[in-house]
Amino acid sequence: MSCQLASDSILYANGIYRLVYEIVGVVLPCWVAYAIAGLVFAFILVNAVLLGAAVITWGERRVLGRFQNRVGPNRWGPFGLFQPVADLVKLLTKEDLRPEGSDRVVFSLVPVLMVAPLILMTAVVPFAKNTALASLNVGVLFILAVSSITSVAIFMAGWSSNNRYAMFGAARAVAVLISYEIPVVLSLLGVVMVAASMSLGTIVAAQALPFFLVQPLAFFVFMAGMSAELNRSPFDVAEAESEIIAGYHTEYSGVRFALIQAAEFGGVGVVAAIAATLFLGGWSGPWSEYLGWLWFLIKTGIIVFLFIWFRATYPRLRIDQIMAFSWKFLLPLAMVNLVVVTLEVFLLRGDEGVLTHTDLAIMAAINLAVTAISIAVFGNLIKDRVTFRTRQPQQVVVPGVSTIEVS
Amino acid sequence: MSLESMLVVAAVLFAIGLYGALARSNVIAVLMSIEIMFNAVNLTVVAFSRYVAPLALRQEIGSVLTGQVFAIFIITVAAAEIALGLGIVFAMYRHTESVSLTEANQLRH
Amino acid sequence: MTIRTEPMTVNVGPQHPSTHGVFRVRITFDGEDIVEVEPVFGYLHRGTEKLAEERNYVQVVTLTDRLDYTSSMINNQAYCLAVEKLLGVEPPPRARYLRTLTAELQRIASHLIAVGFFVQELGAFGTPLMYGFRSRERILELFEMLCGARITVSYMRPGGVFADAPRDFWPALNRFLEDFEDEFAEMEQLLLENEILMIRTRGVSPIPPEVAINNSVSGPVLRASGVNWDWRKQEPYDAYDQVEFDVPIGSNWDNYDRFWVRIQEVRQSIRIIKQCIAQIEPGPVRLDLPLVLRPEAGREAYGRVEASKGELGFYLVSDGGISPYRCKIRSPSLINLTVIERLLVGWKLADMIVSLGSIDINMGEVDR
Amino acid sequence: MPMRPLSGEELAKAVNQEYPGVAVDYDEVSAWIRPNRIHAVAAFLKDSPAHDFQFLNSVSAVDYVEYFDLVYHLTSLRQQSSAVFKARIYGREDLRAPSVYSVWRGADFQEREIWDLMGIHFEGHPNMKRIMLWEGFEGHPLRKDFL
Amino acid sequence: MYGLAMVKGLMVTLKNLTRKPFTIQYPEERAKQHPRFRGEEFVWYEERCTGCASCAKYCPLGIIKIETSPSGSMIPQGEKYRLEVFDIELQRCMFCGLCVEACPYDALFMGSGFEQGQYSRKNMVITIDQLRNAEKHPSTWFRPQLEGYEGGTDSFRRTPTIAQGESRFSYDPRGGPPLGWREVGRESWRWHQREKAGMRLEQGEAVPDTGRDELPQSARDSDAAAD
Amino acid sequence: MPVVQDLAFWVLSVVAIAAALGVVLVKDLFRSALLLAVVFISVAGFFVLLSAEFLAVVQVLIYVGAISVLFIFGIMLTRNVREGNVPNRLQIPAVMCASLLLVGMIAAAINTDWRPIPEAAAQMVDAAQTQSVAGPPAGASSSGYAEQDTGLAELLIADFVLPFEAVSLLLLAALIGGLALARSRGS
Repeated sequence: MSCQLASDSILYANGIYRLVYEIVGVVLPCWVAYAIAGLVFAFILVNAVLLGAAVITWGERRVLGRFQNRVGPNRWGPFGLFQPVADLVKLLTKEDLRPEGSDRVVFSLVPVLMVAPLILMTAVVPFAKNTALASLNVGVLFILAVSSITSVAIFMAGWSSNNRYAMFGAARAVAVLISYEIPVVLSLLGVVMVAASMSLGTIVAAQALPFFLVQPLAFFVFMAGMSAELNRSPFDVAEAESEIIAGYHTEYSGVRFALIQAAEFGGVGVVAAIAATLFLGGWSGPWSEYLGWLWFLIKTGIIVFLFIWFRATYPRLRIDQIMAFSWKFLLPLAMVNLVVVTLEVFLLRGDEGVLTHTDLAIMAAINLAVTAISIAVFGNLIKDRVTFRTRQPQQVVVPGVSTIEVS
Repeated sequence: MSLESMLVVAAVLFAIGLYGALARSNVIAVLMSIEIMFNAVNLTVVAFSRYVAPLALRQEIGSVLTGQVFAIFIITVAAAEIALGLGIVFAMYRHTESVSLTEANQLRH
Repeated sequence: MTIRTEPMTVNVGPQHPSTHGVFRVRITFDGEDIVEVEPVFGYLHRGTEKLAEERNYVQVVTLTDRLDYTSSMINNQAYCLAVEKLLGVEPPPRARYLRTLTAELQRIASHLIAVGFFVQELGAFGTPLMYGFRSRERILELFEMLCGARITVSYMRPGGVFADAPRDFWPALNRFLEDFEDEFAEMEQLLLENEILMIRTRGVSPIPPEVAINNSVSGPVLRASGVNWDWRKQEPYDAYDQVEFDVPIGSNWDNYDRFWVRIQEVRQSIRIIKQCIAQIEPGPVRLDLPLVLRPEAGREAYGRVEASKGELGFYLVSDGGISPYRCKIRSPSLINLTVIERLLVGWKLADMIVSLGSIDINMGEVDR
Repeated sequence: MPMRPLSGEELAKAVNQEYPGVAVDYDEVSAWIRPNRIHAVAAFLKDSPAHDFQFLNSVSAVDYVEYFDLVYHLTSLRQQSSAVFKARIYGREDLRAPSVYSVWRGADFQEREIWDLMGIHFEGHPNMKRIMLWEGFEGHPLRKDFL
Repeated sequence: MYGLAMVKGLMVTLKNLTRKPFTIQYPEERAKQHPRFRGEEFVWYEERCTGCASCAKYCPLGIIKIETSPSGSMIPQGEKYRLEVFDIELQRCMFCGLCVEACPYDALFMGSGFEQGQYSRKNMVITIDQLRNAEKHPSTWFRPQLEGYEGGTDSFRRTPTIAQGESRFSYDPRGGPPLGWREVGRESWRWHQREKAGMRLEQGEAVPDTGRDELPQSARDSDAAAD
Repeated sequence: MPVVQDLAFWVLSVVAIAAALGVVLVKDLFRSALLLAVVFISVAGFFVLLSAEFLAVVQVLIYVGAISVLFIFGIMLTRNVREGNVPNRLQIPAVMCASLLLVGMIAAAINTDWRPIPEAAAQMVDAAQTQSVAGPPAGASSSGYAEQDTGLAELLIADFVLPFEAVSLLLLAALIGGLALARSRGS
């Protein structure tokens, strides 16, 4: 007895899944095969996310170390590669603390709720040709929807910890998440419009020219918005350790902390993967039939490196400035991008409704100019708002001392 | 799973929401109950759209998705309602330091 | 959305990542706005003044190392100046130059830490701090070369310094100065015009000059408030009357100016060090004083220097014995904290940390 | 331009001109004034344009067993001069002195510290609490008879 | 344009990414240690010690405990005392080196080590036996005669290592065989002359240099000339 | 797979009803807001079962991501959580009202002859609903059925353009109203 997936199933396009399903289906009933194949793929995804998180913790600490002229962790294993293992062992052996007066159930649920959306998000990302668990036709929307669950989890963490720093962190995190959702969604609309699909597989296929060239503005907005949603510098107010200790996860320790940390760094990995898929062309590249995963990994790595680089360089903005940055700078930029892309798609699209390579190149040229101009214009607009009016110098003058003053 | 079972679930949700909306004194709790009722209605609309209406509608306007369009409208209205509702709650809290409906007996403060 | 919330009181510190040691502020917040501030000290109180009454005059030098451990050379200098005033002696010129030079090196080290932590508290993840530490490390190495210790130097003695610099010191110092200018230029490039830093610090927590003076604020904080007052200029001690330098002052009185003044002072310190190297002459470095000093009974002296944090004064009273009868330490960190209420109230939580960083306190000195 | 330290004699004369009989003694560097007039003298020294001591460097207390000396180091930024005045308080128990908090805010923590460590209570200080040690600590550790 | 400084900042960090780290990996690599380093194991030469306890008196913390008894030897010079106890309570030591400064006979030196962590407080006391038996690698702190040593025995290694190749003549406390008591001290006739490091009684006896001039005569040479 | 679907349906129903009961009965207002999020998610699950994936995703995005968070924000800012969810005096009338309605609705739902479309047509509707949202999935050949159908977007801006604009206006009004309400009187 053998099982066949229906060709219109969302799982049909997934090569690995189909393979497992058909092999298991030879010996077992179809619904068991269905479950087993699903479990196999879930296993892969969970491990991809958690292992990715581990590698990113290591990589971030190493690279950050080099940015700061240090070495970074280098004791465990070659180049310190086993450092995450050591960290994990240490965290697992720690006492499991729960603050007094905390909401027991909610407090314990949070780490799971932080990790789960990430794994769900990974489900629609194609690692190579035909490897996404489900090539959902609403893939982009699905990612946005699932990632919004995180805000509830953060609120739960902040609330149940019974700690004021955690509460501050949660309020800040949620405020940031809500405000940055909008520019990110608008920037993704442009991508969806050019690719004419919300499925990530189709978007990768549509990138004859990578979209970060076609829509640099959308790429910029997406990266800025995502570093805010991930609480990465310079938008890391939610866990600004110099202000509110660790924000919403101040009270977490041991294995719960490990999970939250895994969610943070896994989040970087997942977002980098999504950005690589949406803007850098995903697995496409030379010999992508065989080396697709390599291109994908390299592109993801580039995005992760960008995140680390920003973190190494920039101080943090204040919460109200972050909000202003989102509403007064990123949102108009995203709208400009949306309008421009809409017009271009409307004008350039041929009769069969497809954008050719040349069309994309023309769009890239126009959009580059639009990006430069609009960033300059809006940058100068908010500049007046954020810079401080210089007061008339008024000082106690002591004669006979040569001084220099702030320009 | 059938249309009837779906409708029964929706009815139960609606009734729970109604009870909550009537019996709670906290404004936010009332708003939450109203959201449950909205969701129950959405469920019914989508279920009808899936099981009953599509063929007839398709002949009329060429799509099977009409029910979903209604659901989308309901979601939008619910979002607007919550934004306004919570705005009113905050305004009320600011003036009376209370979110109890029984104490909100004045149109102006 | 401005929603009035109930004020809540938060203990910031004594264990908080950015209160510069065991400093505790009890802050009442309304939302994220600060409405009330109450500093609480004493977690590091070691009774230095009492200890000084039981040590002889030279032994107290070791105590001064531990006041502001980021600028122990300058503490040594202040104390030694006070004792010399008490004794009525003058150290030999080479010792004065060596003191000036080491004090300026220490000022650079201290300001590098101050700037580094200031930016760290703005949220830069350690990078400027590490660049600061990189240069500071070189300075500490010079100190080790000079006196065998990096932090708790105990280099100076009443009547001079304990020993001349070793031969290796001078070429090493020259090389350090060469490298440091590049490294520091890099740091300036990274920070000085950074927009994020600007919008975070410009216009935040200004202290007008009259408030600063009334609150006895001193040092870079006072100068950032637009008062060009520098004890090195006003009351030159050691070799400061021999060297030329400018006093940077701020015109907006805000956090950025405090940061900027420190950056500029590092530049001026380099200038001073170079002049010292050019001017220093061979000669003795320590007066022939007995190991156990006995100043005349009834004398008193107030010796002060412009330390990296502000005016550091030692008020010594002698009763003719081998140890000071009273040793009052006027520590700049504690007194600069007087403005804390003016500095913080009305600003946000995030600004509070930065403002605290901008006055650059050191708990070893606040609590003594 | 170097600082010009005001000699004790000059200071005593100036104070006595304004408040006759308040300055009771002087030596080369400092003048002693009556402790109950500290606040008035401080306000005078700060506000009179001839002296203009806007900047209070430090407030110290010295325990001489029979009496305590309060020492005020002042600086005038505009005049580039400095001055020291002292006040002598006799006794060991229940010592009181007027606070200069309202004249120079900079005295805030220093006066609290003196109360904490030396046990001189400053009247008129809005927050006269211990600063280094905890409330309820027995005695004042910087006194000579403590331990 | 707005945002330019942020790009500049990115370039600075990128430049530093390509640099070598300035930190070193401690147990394998060690920072350069300078001869004056005030290390924690004290170096004590019993032959020079008279048991006067100047060090104990001068210690700000009073952590040196000395007990002596008359030995009956060297009566003409004024009876040498026998040291029975010479305990240094290391856990409270702050390595200020004032004991070394106080020693009039060059008998006590700072050491050069810094790795004597112990698990119990009892072990943190350096006893007289440990001091006697320890390898003697004295620090040059407050001992100028060790600093400018030129030529001499093999125990004074010429080390080009200190401060990246600058030191040509300094003795390196971390290397070479231990120093005996004859090698470290000044001549006995100068003991009471209260000439300490840097405290030259007469001008011009030795010329401290500023790095610009030729290297001056070493302390050793001036000693020889005085002889 | 009808078995799986039935199983999913029963699980979802139990979860949804239990969570909804929790929302109205639990005393801690914060927890009841969290349970409300659970209700929303299970309703999204129902949508998936009804092959309205787009709606399911929108449900999660808007209800869980925005509305629950707004509720939690509101609860946090008004700060009367522990005592918060007290019932008022209308307890008994409310129960009676709700149960009467429930009985009526269930009776209507069961007794009415809904004349559902045949099973084969229902599967085609499934496919059409899935595919007309955002085009056919990658790699799968689109069935002939969906191609004749108008997609959701076209429906919204063609047939239902008037309600669509009305809703946009409503949202704008709500936005302005919310701003006006939340703005403090002084500023």
